Amino acid sequence: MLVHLPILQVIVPLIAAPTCLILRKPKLVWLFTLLASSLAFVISILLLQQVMLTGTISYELGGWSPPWGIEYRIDKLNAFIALIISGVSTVVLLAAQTSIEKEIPQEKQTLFYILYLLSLTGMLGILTTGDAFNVFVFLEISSLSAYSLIALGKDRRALWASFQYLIMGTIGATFILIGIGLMYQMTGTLNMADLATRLPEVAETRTITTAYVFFIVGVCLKLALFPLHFWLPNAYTYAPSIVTAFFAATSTKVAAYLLIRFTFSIFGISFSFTTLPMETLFLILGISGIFIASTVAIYQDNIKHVFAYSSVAQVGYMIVGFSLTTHAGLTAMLLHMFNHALMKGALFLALAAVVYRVGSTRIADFQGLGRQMPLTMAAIVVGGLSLIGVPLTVGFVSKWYLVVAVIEKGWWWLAGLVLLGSLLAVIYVWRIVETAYFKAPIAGRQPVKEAPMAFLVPVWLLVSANVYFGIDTRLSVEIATAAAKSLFGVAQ
Amino acid sequence: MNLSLETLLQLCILLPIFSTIGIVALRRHQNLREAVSIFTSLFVFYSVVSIYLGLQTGETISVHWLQILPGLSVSFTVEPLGMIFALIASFLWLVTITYAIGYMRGHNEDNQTRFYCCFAIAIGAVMGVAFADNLLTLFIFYEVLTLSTYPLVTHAGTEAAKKGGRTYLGILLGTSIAFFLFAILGTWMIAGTLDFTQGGVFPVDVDTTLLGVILVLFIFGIGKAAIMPFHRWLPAAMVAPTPVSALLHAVAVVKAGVFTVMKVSVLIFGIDLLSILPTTQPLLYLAGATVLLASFIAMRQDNLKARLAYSTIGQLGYITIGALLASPIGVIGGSMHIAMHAFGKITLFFCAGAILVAAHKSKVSQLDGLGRRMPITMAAFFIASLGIIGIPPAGGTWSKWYLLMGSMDTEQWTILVILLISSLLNIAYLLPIPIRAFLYKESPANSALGVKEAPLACLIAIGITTLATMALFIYPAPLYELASSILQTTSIAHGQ
Amino acid sequence: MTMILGLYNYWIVIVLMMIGFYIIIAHGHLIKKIIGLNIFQTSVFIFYISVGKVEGATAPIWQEGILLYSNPLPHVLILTAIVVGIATTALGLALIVRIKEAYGSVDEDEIQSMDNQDVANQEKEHQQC
Amino acid sequence: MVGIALAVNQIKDMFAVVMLAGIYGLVSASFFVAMDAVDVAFTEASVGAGISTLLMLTTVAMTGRTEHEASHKPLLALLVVTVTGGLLIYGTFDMPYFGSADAPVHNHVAPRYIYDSMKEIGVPNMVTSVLASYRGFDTFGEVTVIFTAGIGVLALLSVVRRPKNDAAVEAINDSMHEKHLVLRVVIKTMIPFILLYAFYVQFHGDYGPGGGFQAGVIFAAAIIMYALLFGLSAARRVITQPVVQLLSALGVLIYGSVGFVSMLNGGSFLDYSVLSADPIAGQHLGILLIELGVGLTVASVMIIIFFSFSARSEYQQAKKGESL
Repeated sequence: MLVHLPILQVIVPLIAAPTCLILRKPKLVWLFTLLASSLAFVISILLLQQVMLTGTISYELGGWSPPWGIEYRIDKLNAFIALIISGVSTVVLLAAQTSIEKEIPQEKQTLFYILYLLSLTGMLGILTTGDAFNVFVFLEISSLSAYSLIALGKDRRALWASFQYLIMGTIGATFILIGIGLMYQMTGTLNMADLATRLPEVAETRTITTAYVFFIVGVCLKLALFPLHFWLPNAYTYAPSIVTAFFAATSTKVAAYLLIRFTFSIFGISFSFTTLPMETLFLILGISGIFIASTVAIYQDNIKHVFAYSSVAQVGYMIVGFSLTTHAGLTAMLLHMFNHALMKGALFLALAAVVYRVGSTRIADFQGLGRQMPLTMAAIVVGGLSLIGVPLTVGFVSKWYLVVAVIEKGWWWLAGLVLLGSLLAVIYVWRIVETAYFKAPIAGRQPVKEAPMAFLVPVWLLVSANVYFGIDTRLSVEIATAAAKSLFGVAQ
Repeated sequence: MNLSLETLLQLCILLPIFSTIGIVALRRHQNLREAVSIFTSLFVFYSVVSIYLGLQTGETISVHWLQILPGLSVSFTVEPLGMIFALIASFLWLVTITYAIGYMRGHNEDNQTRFYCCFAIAIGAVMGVAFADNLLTLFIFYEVLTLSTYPLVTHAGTEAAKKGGRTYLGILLGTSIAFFLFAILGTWMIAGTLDFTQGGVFPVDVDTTLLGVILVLFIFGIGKAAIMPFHRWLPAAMVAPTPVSALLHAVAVVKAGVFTVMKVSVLIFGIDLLSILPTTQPLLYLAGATVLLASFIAMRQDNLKARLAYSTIGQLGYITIGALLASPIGVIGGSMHIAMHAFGKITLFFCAGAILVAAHKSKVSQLDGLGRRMPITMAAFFIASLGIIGIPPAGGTWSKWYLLMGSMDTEQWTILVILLISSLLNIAYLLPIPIRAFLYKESPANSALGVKEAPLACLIAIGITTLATMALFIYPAPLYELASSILQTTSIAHGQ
Repeated sequence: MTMILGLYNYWIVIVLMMIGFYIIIAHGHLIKKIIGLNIFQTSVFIFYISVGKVEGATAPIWQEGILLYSNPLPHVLILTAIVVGIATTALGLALIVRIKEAYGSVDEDEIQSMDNQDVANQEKEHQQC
Repeated sequence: MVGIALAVNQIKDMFAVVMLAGIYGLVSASFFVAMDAVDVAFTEASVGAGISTLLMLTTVAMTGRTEHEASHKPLLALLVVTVTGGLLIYGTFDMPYFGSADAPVHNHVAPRYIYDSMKEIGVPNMVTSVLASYRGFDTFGEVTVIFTAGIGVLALLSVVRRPKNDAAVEAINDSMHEKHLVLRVVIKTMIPFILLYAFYVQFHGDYGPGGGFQAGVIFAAAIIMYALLFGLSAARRVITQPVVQLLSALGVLIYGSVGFVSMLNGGSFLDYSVLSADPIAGQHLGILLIELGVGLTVASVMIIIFFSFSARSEYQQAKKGESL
């Protein structure tokens, strides 16, 4: 069965989804979902080990050799990200049942889990496939399920947010479709590896340039790269808390993966960065994203909004790393993708706990929680510190690598900017800490109890991951470096 | 107990941090909780002393924990400068904690458990800073220190306290991330190592302007050294309870700052390189300016603690000058002043606290004639002031003396003048207080409420520190040897 | 000239796409947005199909004696894409129905303003408490 | 077509707009025929002109007909659009000309599909063989997408408690139905034939245009017609919600299990040739099964979607009734 791991990675959650519909009983479905997700997690671990040892794995679907058939292609990069995603999804699911009980009506819970599985499937599908059009198909699976998941939020604004996301997302997807179409037209193939070999001949044509631009714009819409981020904050804020925790940690990562994959492996550095001035553009967008989004975050009254905007800012950091187009830069980006998943997962899950107890995430309602929900708040503090980039947290590691990469490039000014950016984080994180710890609880509100174990366990799992990988960076760094190296190997 | 020195070294750092568990666990029983704190402090002091003795016998003590980033690890080693800092800190912490217990109970403050926890973590962090073997380790504990002292500053939880806390955290965390970390990264990229090395780490052929910039980043980035314009946090932190101020000013925070400055200038740049950097001179003047300005402002403060705060800023300037003079004697003077000022200033704060507890006075103008009612306190205050000013019979004399020597043999006449002037200023803003207390006539209002001498716990603490100040005048030898050995000791083997 | 003959087809497609695209962004009515989306996508489909067309070839269904077929691959892709399209449409419309229920309107601006209203209300609430 | 599109842009009456959109679908379908894409045309006709129009009409009925004056920043939009369009036009300049046989598209991957599929898979309709076998996984994904949509719509629209005054709704329906007595008879007689046709399309997909998807749509169409005329509850009596949901899931599962079986038989996922001793037969079998799965899911999802919509509208009416 080991041979089939690549496909199982995707098929397991996919098949699990309809099965849930047969099981019906929410509690049962939850357990089943959890099982499927953790199975996917295990598979991703095995895959990563295999890839680290033996190098890229190729799997021919339907027994048709590529480029005629669809190929699954696992290399260090996507194995790494698949690991992140399936891992986070599993941890988040631990808390799902408790949180959903409160936030979603009984008869819709089963549907919720199905959609959750489907979006997981979609993301994993995007990651593992080696076929450009297949990417589009699975992109749509994940998006459609995402829209409906977000629309399940209690507040009516969830509907509107979801609709905006649907429009934006579909435009993005169509752009991607156009991009793929143009590539296909010029090369006659859809297989990524094959594309990579055949593109250089036609790289000079205006058509390919257009293809690249369209594809990238589409991806950036999904990535919520500033200034294409409008849909993100509301979507994250009004979605059910669990969904937010899941997406905040994963969905942007997938988009980022597509960006890397197509820029480095398929179009190749020489094209992306010499024919087109992409790096400069990305650099500007990244930096402005960091500053503007962080500044906006400071003025939000809903903590979910705060962290949503901070996510946009964090994407900025990744893009800065990306735009360096050096090995170090890419490593920093990948590392930050991993670390950011840990931070945001922990933070939003903690918020989910707050919603569970307090029923709101408005900053005003955080008064006095420091004493009433000590463990949850402590988690938020650690996550916040990680966001700021304080030593002994993963945030520090990302910052370190990013700045080192920047300085290596000789751009001292940029290094300064990146560090200044994290000062903004200090402000918006500290607003929360202050309200939680140094304000008396709201008069008239009956004292809030600490969140139930169902939350505390996964939250603290993620928090301790934040600290652990902040201290013992061997694993994450090694993989990220290897992945980056392999990408440059492909590119040259 | 016959633990190896390495173990003791690690325990200095870990024990306080783990003691928090005990403190939280015992939050219901005051006495036990305090007992834990006391025991911890005793043990830390014990181990530091035994490490000191070990160092005397010429042992090299270093511990290597784990590698955070390739080529960068958390590791510790003992060298004279750190030794000085550790000795002062652990000793004074012991005193402070006893004082604090008396004070906190006297005021029966709430959130005491949180208070003692943060106190413990803070001292652990200080030990980490003192024994850090490389900049990364130092930086980590530097930040831990900032974060753990923040709740102490905002302890009262009032609007004012929160505002103070915001300034405190904002400046310290801000500067450390924006400048200090930046400087560290720069050093890493240029020198390829962050280990403290005798004579500095930078290769000879590096462009000095670049290094100059990095030096500036360091000096500004180490906000704890309170070089203007980044000194605002210190007065802002005055909202904290007195023991905390004592901790901030004498034991932990500011000393960690100047200590870091010392370390950076001696063991990262190395005084030879330092003396030729283009930015050293301007920074020197900046420090000088800080000294003068701070003294002037101090004179115009009526609030006792605020006055002491600004005086601290001034004194820190001295130490920075000592470091930047880039001459052996300067370094000796500076590092001796770390100790001298510590004892002097902590005494002053204890006195201020005692006055607050016993007489509920916080303004200089209210102290007329208080000396008759609180003789011991005021006497101590007088001696400590002498220490800060640098007149016998207090230890401050020596450190100031070496600083003057240092500025002479580097022909920094301006600095020399500044130092002299500012000593006069010190007299001008410190001595009036005891004078008012002893010679002025007591206002009827004061005599109305029969003020008594401060509670015993406080008096003991005050007594100890005062005696220490004088002792340092009479036996400066051991301190001097440590200080002078800073430059001779060959660097300890790194990163094994 | 040959260029125009060779490319006019694509140009028409592009014009169609852009009209659809314009409808999406410029119109406030949600259903119209969805329709715009449809037009946009459909024209992309047409583009794909035209890519697959071979002059003088027949539909790719194997028959004796015929050698020149159009390229089946784009057809397959578009079959899939159409399905995706209808899926999106259905979901979008379902959302619209719910939005209408929740907001009593299907006009972008109105909804947006109501949204901001919601935020304002919340603020009021918490000032009261 | 440009005309239609522009009209859609201009007209404010939603009803008309939707109709136009439907026509647009039809026209593009004929376009597809002209370009030899018969299957696509078939699908586009049934979807673009059929289902989606129907859904839109339902929605319009539920949300009101007219559009407000677009109080928007058309200038900005225009700018964006022109930029994008300009870029695309720019992109066309290096394209191989329309219909030219020597374009890379026709010379790299496609030839194998065209010339070898007959002996590799033995299905004359190359589209089917590519769709179901060479790129079978795409189709699996496609089925999943449909399934997702079904679940999503369900999650959005499913009505919890049947409205209390169910009778009222019934009454409305019945009264409505009395009117179209003739129509009802006609349809009733037609439905079997439509269903039959659906099955034909389902299984004839290998030889002519058609296949699981189209069949599913047609099948659904029949049921929907029935529902339209005999009222939702009547239709529900014929096919109950749980059953439909089960079927939709079943479709996906069938598809998946085909893949698994081929795995167990030592092939890779969805490798039909290992399903039986003779690869060609295996391919046939596999394609047959997965087309069945596709048909099942598509049909049941379509029904689910339609039911949810109309159930919702009944629910709304009922609510109105209560509030009055």
